[in-house]
Amino acid sequence: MAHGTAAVAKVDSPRSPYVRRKTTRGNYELYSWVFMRASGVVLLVLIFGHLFVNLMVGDGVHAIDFGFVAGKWSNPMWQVWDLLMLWLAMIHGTNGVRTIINDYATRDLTRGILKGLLLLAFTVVVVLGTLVIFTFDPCPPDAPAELLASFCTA
Amino acid sequence: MQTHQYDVVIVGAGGAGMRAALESSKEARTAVISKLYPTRSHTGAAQGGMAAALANVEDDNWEWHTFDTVKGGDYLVDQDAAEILAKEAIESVLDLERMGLPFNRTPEGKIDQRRFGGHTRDHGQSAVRRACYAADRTGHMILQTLYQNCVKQDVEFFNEFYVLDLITDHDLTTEEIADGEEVNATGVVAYDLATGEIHVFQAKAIIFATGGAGKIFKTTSNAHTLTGDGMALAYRRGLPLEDMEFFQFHPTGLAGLGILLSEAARGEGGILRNSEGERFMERYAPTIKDLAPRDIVARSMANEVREGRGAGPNKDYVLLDLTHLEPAHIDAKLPDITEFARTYLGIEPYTEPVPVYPTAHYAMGGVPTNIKGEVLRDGVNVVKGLYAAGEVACVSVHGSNRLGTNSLLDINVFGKRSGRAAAEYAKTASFHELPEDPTVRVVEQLDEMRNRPDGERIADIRKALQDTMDLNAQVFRTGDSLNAALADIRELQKRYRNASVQDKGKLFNTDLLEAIELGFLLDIAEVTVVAAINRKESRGGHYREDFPNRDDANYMLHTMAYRRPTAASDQAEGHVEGYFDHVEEFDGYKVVLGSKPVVQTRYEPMERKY
Amino acid sequence: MTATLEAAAPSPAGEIPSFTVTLRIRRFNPEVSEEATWEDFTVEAHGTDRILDALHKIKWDEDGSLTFRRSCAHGVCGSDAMRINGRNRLACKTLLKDVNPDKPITVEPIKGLPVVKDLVVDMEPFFASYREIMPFLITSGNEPSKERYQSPEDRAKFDDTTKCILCAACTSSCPVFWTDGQYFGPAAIVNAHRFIFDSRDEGGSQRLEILNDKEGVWRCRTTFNCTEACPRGIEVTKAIQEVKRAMITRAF
Amino acid sequence: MPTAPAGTLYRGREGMWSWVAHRVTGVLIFFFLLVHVLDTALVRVSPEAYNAAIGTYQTPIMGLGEAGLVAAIVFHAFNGIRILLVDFWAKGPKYQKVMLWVVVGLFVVTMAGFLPRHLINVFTGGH
Ligand SMILES: Cc1cc2nc3c(=O)[nH]c(=O)nc-3n(C[C@H](O)[C@H](O)[C@H](O)COP(=O)(O)OP(=O)(O)OC[C@H]3O[C@@H](n4cnc5c(N)ncnc54)[C@H](O)[C@@H]3O)c2cc1C
Ligand code: HEM
Ligand code: SF4
Ligand code: F3S
Ligand code: FES
Repeated sequence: MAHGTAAVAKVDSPRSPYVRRKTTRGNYELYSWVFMRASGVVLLVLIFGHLFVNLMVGDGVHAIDFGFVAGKWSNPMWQVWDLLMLWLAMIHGTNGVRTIINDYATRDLTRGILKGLLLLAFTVVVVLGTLVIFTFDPCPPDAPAELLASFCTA
Repeated sequence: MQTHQYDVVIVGAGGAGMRAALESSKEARTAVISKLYPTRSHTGAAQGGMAAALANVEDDNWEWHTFDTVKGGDYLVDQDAAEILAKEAIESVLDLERMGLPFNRTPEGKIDQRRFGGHTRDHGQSAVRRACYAADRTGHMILQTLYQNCVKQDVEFFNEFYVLDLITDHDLTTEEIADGEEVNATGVVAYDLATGEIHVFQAKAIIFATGGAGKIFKTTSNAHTLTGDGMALAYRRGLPLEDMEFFQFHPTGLAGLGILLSEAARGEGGILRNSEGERFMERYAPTIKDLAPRDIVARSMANEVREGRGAGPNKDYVLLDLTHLEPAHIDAKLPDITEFARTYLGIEPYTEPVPVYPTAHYAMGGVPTNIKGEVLRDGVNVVKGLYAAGEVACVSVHGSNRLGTNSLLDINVFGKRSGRAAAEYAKTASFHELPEDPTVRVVEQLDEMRNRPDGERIADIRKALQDTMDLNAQVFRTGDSLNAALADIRELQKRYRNASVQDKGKLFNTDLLEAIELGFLLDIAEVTVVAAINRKESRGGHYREDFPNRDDANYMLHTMAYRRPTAASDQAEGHVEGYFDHVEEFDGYKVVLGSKPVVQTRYEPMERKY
Repeated sequence: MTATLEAAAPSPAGEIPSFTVTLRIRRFNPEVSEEATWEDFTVEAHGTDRILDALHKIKWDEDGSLTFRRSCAHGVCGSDAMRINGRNRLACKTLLKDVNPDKPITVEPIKGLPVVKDLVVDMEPFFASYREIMPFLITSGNEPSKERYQSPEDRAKFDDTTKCILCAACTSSCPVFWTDGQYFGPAAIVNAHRFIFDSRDEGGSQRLEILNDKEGVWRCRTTFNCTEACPRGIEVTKAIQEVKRAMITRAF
Repeated sequence: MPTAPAGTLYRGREGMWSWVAHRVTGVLIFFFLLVHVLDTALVRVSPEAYNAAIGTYQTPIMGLGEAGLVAAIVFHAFNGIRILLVDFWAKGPKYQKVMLWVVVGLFVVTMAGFLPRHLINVFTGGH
């Protein structure tokens, strides 16, 4: 066109036609949203109970040692409690972190890598934690007696 | 440069443009070009309502509506058009309801209606509830609903494209064209704001729906973008403008700011008071008081102020009193406008009266069309393939003063009609050849403005124009004041030729476009004043203190203003010895006034009393 | 001219003294430089002046190249959403005296949409999301020859969301949208709400389906920035929550 | 990359800051949880190993950290309830700010109950 001016660089058309990258419909996000809330409520009870017993009753942190843990896990109620807490907290937390990754990692590759790492951490921790709770022996036979709970009378 | 080809091109995406698009895009390949995103159009600012004699809450019929429209327009209304307006009103409201418009509802679930100025039952007996509404954002809901349906129909939009020229196959400004000879509109030239690129749209049919020109005044309810583009483009290409002297001043603008407080405020029971607390409208319009037509109320207010009964420290406004209404009622029916009072003046309308003063509001005149929406090139002949609808057009349903709620109606009824007519025409017509280089004029104009090194600022000229128009061509006019305005405008036209812009770029150069728009404003102000000087009577929105009475014997005619080269003949179509043979010479062109008879069907002009 | 015409130019209620304010504006013009810069302008202002008036003063009297959108100048067209002192507002609805004119007032384009020039952003992505949620009445069957009836109570259910002027103040205030431009954003959800809760509409479940997307309503973290930013006073977050609840009711 | 002077920080209000805090506390707890499960797993290795690990929790520095963690959990939990109310209670969005102040109030009360005891345990109690 003849009406060129002093304008400097040629600039791309600023109004890009815009298309959504892809549509993903389905109830996945819905369930995860509901789960966050449901698990939150349950966790509230579980965690507060956990903290109260561990930190507030008796001597607080100083009371925690192998014996204390063993004492708790010899009771099936606490076993279920902690197991549930482990699972719920891990799923809740992992899902939360997944959201955060979605928010801040805009490139597909970064998103993928971070989510991979997250999944790995989740699996390791949950599997390990579950195994520990289930295979835990409160009175390991070869341990010094003073470290064990009082009910481990050899 | 890019070239596009469409069956129908619609210029303007306000109510009128989109209503037309909904019709034409069903039948023909349609593009809508708009300098704003459609939902930014000023139709969205309309508040009060849209008239239709639905008789949902009170006895009513379209004949009463016709009568009110004719009387409200001080009998300068073309009555055939007014009949169509009132009759098709009902269908257009129902159309909108079907498209999804969320009207307020009566307890039975029907569309609710309310009172509005000048709308009466049985030929002026008492005020009638005729305005269909959605709180005080009726225009907003119309605009949104129309846009929504355009999305549904996949209408093609070119947003932030400024149409800067109309292309016809004859040069109407210079050629003498015989009666009945075919003149065709062939396309438009547009400027893409975002890139600065020029686009040519070739079309079989073109609809102008560019809205009003309120920015020729300083105090106005109109948007910054209402600069009369469509009117000016047609006018510059030799088409006439009709009845430009009639500009409506809305009584209740926020004092000093011009932001509109809808007539609905009075429809819902608001009362105008002077500094003494007197309900002064009782003196001026004993029957319908505050709900008299706008010209009467605006004049009464201005009169109170000049007789010293204005309120405020400078006694320069009157008060709109809503304090006797229930806050809940105000919230339900008038939420937006009460918020304007709060936001902009810090006034709480529940407890304090709101300062108001007339504000320039609506151009009754515009591009003349017939009832199909076809644009006239003189008193009788049309330009083939060119249509206009909405505020830019003058089918003359509003005559010399528009009734509140009749404009939203106008854009729907005539938007629809012109859309249909254009699509219909495009089906049989073929494309017409475009000139060799259709963009020269636009490119020249833009380059000149952009490249002029250092000149006067656009804003200073615009301000001077608006000041003189407010001072000299507002509610009260005299021959002297109008001549003063004209002298100012001439001076400003000269200054404009040496004005320059600071932004020299291509990208989103709003500085440049404001300059172009000022050119439109100057031209529109010029015809407005010339036509006002010529009309030596008072009628509707045009009030001459030196000629305070209506003069049907000499002026029961529409004004038709043409812009012509100085060499052209001084006679225009409808030239009437003594009354419509006014010619005003400018540097390089002249304005020639002719006339067009008013269509009368059944209502004889009477004295207008309320 | 008659002397009485003098009165035709009213001044604002009460005489308000003028004061000076400094606007610190974020400038960007890709034709000149790839970098955005801050620029200060000082203007004279009056009590009823809005940010838009100050911007106009700058554009008209000082620097014509200052670029921003505007039209109606009273908060109904949605053209001039921008970030004023860190928050999204309409320039034409923000009085200078209400944003502490003693310190420089910062004015920036809204966040999350590509900046075209100065305060102008590319609105296409915003409108694209709006168009995706089918923002129109969907009905089937025979059209009534008169209007459809709707009770005032049914009408009231979506009244709030009909007020939207598509200004994008909400969407561009949303922390999720800033970092994830694919999020539909509150404005699109508000406009979906307007139809989902309209008793005349039959397309509700289609719209819910669309917003059930990964980038749909579940992306909202109830930060309420949208509600705070909405110049029309729409309870945006509330509308979003109503849509979420409608989806849950539908799913279970 | 052009280094443009940054835009200003968005001045969100209660809603935005509570969300930031919720997010930060959530991530904090998550990472703590990873570590916590790993150290607890030491009970499977041997009582000595576990006690050695847990011993580090009993230093004053860790004790303070633990106080922080509890604070995070308490805030996250109470604010989580607020979010739930915003989500499911029709008037929630309207009262979200009030509820945030309630959360803050409850947080202060809870911490006031917990901190003195905990800190006493950390600094004085023990073996
Ligand atoms: C504050 C206010 C309140 C009102 N209230 C009422 C009421 O209650 N009832 C009633 O009946 N009437 C009312 N009116 C009048 C009525 O709203 C208008 O007359 C009507 O909306 C005009 O519609 P339109 O489609 O002709 O123009 P607009 O809605 O103004 O649209 C003009 C369109 O043209 C485009 N355009 C302009 N120039 C160009 C160009 N050069 N190139 C490309 N595009 C261009 C614009 O982008 C815009 O899309 C009110 C008016 C105002 C100002
Ligand atoms: C104590 C009880 C808890 C409650 C009531 C609770 C509640 C919630 C709720 C309702 C959400 C959803 C927020 C939203 O969608 O905007 C959430 C998010 C989150 N929670 Fe929890 N939670 C609790 C415990 C935990 C624990 C133990 C962890 C760590 C493992 C955790 C980590 C997270 C994370 C990372 C998020 C995502 C934050 C975000 O997206 O901004 N929460 N929490
Ligand atoms: S919801 Fe409010 S902020 Fe958002 S686009 Fe609509 S009017 Fe603007
Ligand atoms: S700001 Fe965004 S996170 Fe939700 S509440 Fe509003 S959409
Ligand atoms: S200019 Fe229309 S909303 Fe501000």
